[in-house]
Amino acid sequence: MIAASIADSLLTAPVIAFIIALVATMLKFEIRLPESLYPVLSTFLLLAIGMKGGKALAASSLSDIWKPLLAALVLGIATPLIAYTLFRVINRLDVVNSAALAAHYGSVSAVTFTVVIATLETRGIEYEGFVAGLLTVLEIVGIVVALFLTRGASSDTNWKSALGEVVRGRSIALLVTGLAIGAIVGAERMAPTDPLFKDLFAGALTLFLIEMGVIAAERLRDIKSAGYKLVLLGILIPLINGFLGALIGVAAGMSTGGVAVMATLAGSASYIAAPAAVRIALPQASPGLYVTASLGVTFPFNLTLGIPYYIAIAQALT
Amino acid sequence: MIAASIADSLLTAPVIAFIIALVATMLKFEIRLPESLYPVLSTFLLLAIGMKGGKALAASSLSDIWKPLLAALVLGIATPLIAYTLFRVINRLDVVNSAALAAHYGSVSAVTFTVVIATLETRGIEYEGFVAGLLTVLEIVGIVVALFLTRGASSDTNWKSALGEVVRGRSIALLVTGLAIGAIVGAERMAPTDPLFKDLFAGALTLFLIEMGVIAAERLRDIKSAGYKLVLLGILIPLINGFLGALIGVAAGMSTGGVAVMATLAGSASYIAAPAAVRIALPQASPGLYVTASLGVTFPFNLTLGIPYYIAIAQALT
Amino acid sequence: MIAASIADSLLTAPVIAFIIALVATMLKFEIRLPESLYPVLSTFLLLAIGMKGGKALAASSLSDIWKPLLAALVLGIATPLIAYTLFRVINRLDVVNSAALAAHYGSVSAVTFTVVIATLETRGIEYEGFVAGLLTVLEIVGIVVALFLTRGASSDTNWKSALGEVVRGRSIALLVTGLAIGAIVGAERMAPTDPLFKDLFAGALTLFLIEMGVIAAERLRDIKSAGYKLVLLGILIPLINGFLGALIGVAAGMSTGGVAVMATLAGSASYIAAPAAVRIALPQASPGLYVTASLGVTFPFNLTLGIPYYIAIAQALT
Amino acid sequence: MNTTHRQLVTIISESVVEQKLIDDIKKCGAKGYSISHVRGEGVTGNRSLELNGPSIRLETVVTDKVADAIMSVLAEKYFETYATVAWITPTQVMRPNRF
Amino acid sequence: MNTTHRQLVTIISESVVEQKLIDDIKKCGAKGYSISHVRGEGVTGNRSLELNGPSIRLETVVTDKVADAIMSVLAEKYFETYATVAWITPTQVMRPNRF
Amino acid sequence: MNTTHRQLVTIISESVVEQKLIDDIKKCGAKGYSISHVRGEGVTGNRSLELNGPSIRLETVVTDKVADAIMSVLAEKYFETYATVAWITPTQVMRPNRF
Ligand SMILES: Nc1ncnc2c1ncn2[C@@H]1O[C@H](COP(=O)(O)O)[C@@H](O)[C@H]1O
Ligand SMILES: Nc1ncnc2c1ncn2[C@@H]1O[C@H](COP(=O)(O)O)[C@@H](O)[C@H]1O
Ligand SMILES: Nc1ncnc2c1ncn2[C@@H]1O[C@H](COP(=O)(O)O)[C@@H](O)[C@H]1O
Ligand code: NA
Ligand code: NA
Ligand code: NA
Repeated sequence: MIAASIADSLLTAPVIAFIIALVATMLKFEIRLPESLYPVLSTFLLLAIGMKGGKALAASSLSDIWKPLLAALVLGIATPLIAYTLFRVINRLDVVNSAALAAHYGSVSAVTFTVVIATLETRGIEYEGFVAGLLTVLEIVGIVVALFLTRGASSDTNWKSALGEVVRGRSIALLVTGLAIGAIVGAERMAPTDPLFKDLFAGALTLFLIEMGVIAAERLRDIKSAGYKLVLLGILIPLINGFLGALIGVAAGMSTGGVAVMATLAGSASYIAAPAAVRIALPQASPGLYVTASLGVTFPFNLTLGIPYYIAIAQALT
Repeated sequence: MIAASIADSLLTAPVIAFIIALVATMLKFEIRLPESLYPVLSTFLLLAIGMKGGKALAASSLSDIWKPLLAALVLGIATPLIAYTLFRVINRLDVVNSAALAAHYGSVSAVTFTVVIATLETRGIEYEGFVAGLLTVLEIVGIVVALFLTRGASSDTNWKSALGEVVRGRSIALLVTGLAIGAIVGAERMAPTDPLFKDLFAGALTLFLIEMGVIAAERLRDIKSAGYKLVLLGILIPLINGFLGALIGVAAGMSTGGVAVMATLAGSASYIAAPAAVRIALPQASPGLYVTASLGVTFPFNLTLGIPYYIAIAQALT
Repeated sequence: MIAASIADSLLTAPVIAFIIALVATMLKFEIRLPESLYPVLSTFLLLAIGMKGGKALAASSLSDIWKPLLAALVLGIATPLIAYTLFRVINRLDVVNSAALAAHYGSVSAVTFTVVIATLETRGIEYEGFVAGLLTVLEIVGIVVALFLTRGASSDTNWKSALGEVVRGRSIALLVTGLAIGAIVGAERMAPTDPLFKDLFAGALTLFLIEMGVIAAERLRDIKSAGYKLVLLGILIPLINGFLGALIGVAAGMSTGGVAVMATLAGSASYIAAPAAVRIALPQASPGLYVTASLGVTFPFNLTLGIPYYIAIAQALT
Repeated sequence: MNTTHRQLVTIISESVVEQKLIDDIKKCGAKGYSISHVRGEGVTGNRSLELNGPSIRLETVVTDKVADAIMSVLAEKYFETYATVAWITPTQVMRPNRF
Repeated sequence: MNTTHRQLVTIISESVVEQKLIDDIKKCGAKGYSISHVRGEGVTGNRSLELNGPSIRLETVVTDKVADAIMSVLAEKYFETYATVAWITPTQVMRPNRF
Repeated sequence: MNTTHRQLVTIISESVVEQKLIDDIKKCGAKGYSISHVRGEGVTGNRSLELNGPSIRLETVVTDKVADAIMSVLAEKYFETYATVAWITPTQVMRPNRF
């Protein structure tokens, strides 16, 4: 049954597109998308996720939301601490590099979130529509907590500009803009824009994952120099944090789909917001470690095996 | 009832997107769309408007069109003269700057046109499909008339290249290309392209207005240095020219929606074609005045309050 | 009846868009699409063609495919040899320039292929869905055969990098990626991506042909210096190769639409993959000849008169 | 290696003047040029025409005499009117007749 | 033609530091700058932040003193930490007070 | 401030030769390079391969000896065959071993 679930999750257009692009790039085929497409697609996906979440938020009451919101805050504190401890103890990394990695595992990957949403919809599993709001919260909190671990190591000015970078940065800003538009305009009056923001979503995600496959393939080449322990933790931490995410999702009374989303958020690692913030706040940390771990190991793992695993726990626990 | 009409016009996805983007940018959130998206969206919108108009033109006879066409010509002469006079008399600007501003108020904003069309469709108010043709005429005539006011001030070579800039420039060229494709191919054979040019229209406009909100916010900052009289005229001229547009639309025998469109065209100010032409023809005029007025004052005014006002007059007069 | 068929083929949005853009550009109107759009549209079209072909391939058996595949291989060898001979004998070009041109006529134009597909669908003529696979084969074989004719003239290193350029280059890579995604995911699970890759296809092709019209117009200006014999052969070779393609398609037992596609593939000339490969492998060949012939003569000819001709032969022969 | 002295003139200006500027440097005797785009800040901070695209950056390798002529044209027609900045750098080239 | 000596400082660095770098060169006294984008390779081959866009290429025409100050800041805050390369070229300008 | 003399070699060529050109300058001893895109006009006006993208603009800061070697390779393999233009500008750098 788990095998069937894995097959079900793998055999969607976005995931297959990712795998094929990854393999093709390793075989030296030139399938990089045009330079201008990457930022356009990521903008589109973030706005569209936000709008969808905004429409759902408008239809929710505070009593629906406060428990999941609290759960997200708890995860935002717990997951970077777990990651930090494991990198310190198992991988014996220094404070700064461990904190840098913790910022990535404490934050989230919006693309992984998007794929789990698409997978749930394909498989007809219901979830709380407002989870895009939780994505926004988690994206920030995890980074802040991790950077907090290194107060001594990074100068004050860097701190401030790094936090500004995250909070006002493009990915949060676009998600929040989408949330606001969706919530204010409402589902009914948004309908004329559905052919763009709703109907094209799965196709845009497929295109985007072709590019992600190319990028991940380039990162895979750096894995050797990063060491097997980094690879190990790049898989172990999602398993642990994802499980924790599922437990806390259940505790917050969420549906099966909602629990799967919480697990995915907890288990995913940021590779856009976190690297930018960490590069500013902790310039002495090695990008060779944190980008390889989050983008070269955890992202492909989540897309292929992680998501079916998160859905499977969610189904077992609810 | 006017309040309800305003709410009805404001609560559409494009207008809310504009307002949210404007506010977010003033709060220093980074929601600028990727650089490459702005020209793509504006190309798309111009072609799509043109195609729509072309299909309608193909279905119209000369007897339907000649009166509105004449009306557009009259407006193209009257509106820049009114603007010129007001800037000279009330704002006490010199000839060159007044003419530069008059070129903007004599020409039109294709985006404002697009929003009024989208609003009419949302509210189920009918309009003449061929109005995109009038847009094309008005975009040129107003600029030509205004530049004519300064024959002495600008050298001959500048004149010619400025006019060439307008007539052969991208925005007219794309509108006319769209008109021609729509008119020749016809609605029925255009159908396979509807999912792109028709169904995605509202969504693309929403995206575009996010970017316009960012741009307008940047212009708003310059308002202080421009002086309160410029702001006043940036609102007064649309009110006056819009009213005139509605009257002339009624005189031309147009429908309620058609009259609203004529009012909007007359009341809107160009911020793409006119600045480029004026920068070439009247380099001594101050962009700080004309761009701030058209983009920082009139554009946001029209999008939020102007359009409901134009529709309201149209409904009162027809 | 042929006249009606021509009108039927011409009066589609993509073809009219091409013609209008070509004429407008000659009249010095600025309708060039934004720079970033060209690579995005070509990427989209190649992936979408590939996915469509992949879905069809997944539903075909080897016994359906082997004869058309063999037919494509035969055409890949015959068409460049015919082109080479004609350029040598009629146009009296040297070995290197003749081989350079032969590479273009031996290879194919994916856009011409796309237009014939769109035309067949508009006119309700059935064709084998897996023809996108043949496109991929033909795109490579013809170039290889033509370059083979000049083994002596070009150094070994150039050879290798030119072939690598073709096989691993973007257009083959994207087609194959699309084929693989379509074949593995299958039509049913691809459905969520249909609004992007299927429904937007005709519109995207129309946009793309606006840009192609601009590019072709720029090439048309070079025709005078290229000489009337080049123009003659740029029309004669498609007529001959297209007829051969139809015959071989019939021999391979293909349907009316399939035969029309084979004729179009044989009659079309590459203007992306071939020029890049030839520029590397045969730098001494004159781009002024091969780009003018394929893009300035054969491409417009095929789009307007060639495709109705290919369909007419296919209907006569099946 | 046999190289000859030439001047590299780099000009940053508003995108609306592109065609005008190309015509003017050709009239001064420039045989070629390359254009790209930049964004930036300067003394005037004149970003008024950003809507028509970011600034252009034109570079042209020319003889001393042509460089002088170009700077004179800039001083006469561009510096006051459009947000324009320019500088000259000494360079060495092969095939001097191409510049 | 009346021109004055200035220095053109060209800096290639990671896109994440753009704002920081602009602030720093202004503090050194630069009155203007132009930015474009490049991709490339260097000694470190540090492409880690490509996801945040390609490298920036900043050029600023300044006095000798300001050029010195900028190089010092680069040495102190950028060369070790970010994938950064810089060079100085002597140039001539008109309107020297603008640089 | 302690700077060392180096040469900045700027090359404009057709986009199809990008990889080839990179390989060649590395063989000459260049330790790094930066690439951007330009459009322009020249003597040949050879725009034939625009379809494959606009021209590339490659710049590399190198020693005098490497600059010489690069110009020789250009003269031998590029100037005749591809629409190529190049110039050399004297520059000052810090960390001379990086160039
Ligand atoms: N010192 C400088 N160095 C490099 N570029 C400059 C400099 N000053 C101005 N620029 C560029 O020239 C444009 C116009 O400058 P300005 O006319 O001074 O506002 C700016 O937006 C910059 O791109
Ligand atoms: N010698 C060079 N000439 C020109 N650009 C260089 C050079 N070395 C490095 N770069 C550029 O600076 C960036 C960072 O270099 P590095 O820190 O050496 O990896 C590279 O990606 C190149 O874009
Ligand atoms: N004098 C020049 N200054 C700057 N760039 C040039 C010059 N001449 C040619 N170029 C550039 O080099 C390309 C090829 O030049 P050409 O081979 O002379 O046609 C042109 O498209 C320009 O981008
Ligand atoms: Na996480
Ligand atoms: Na107006
Ligand atoms: Na062919």
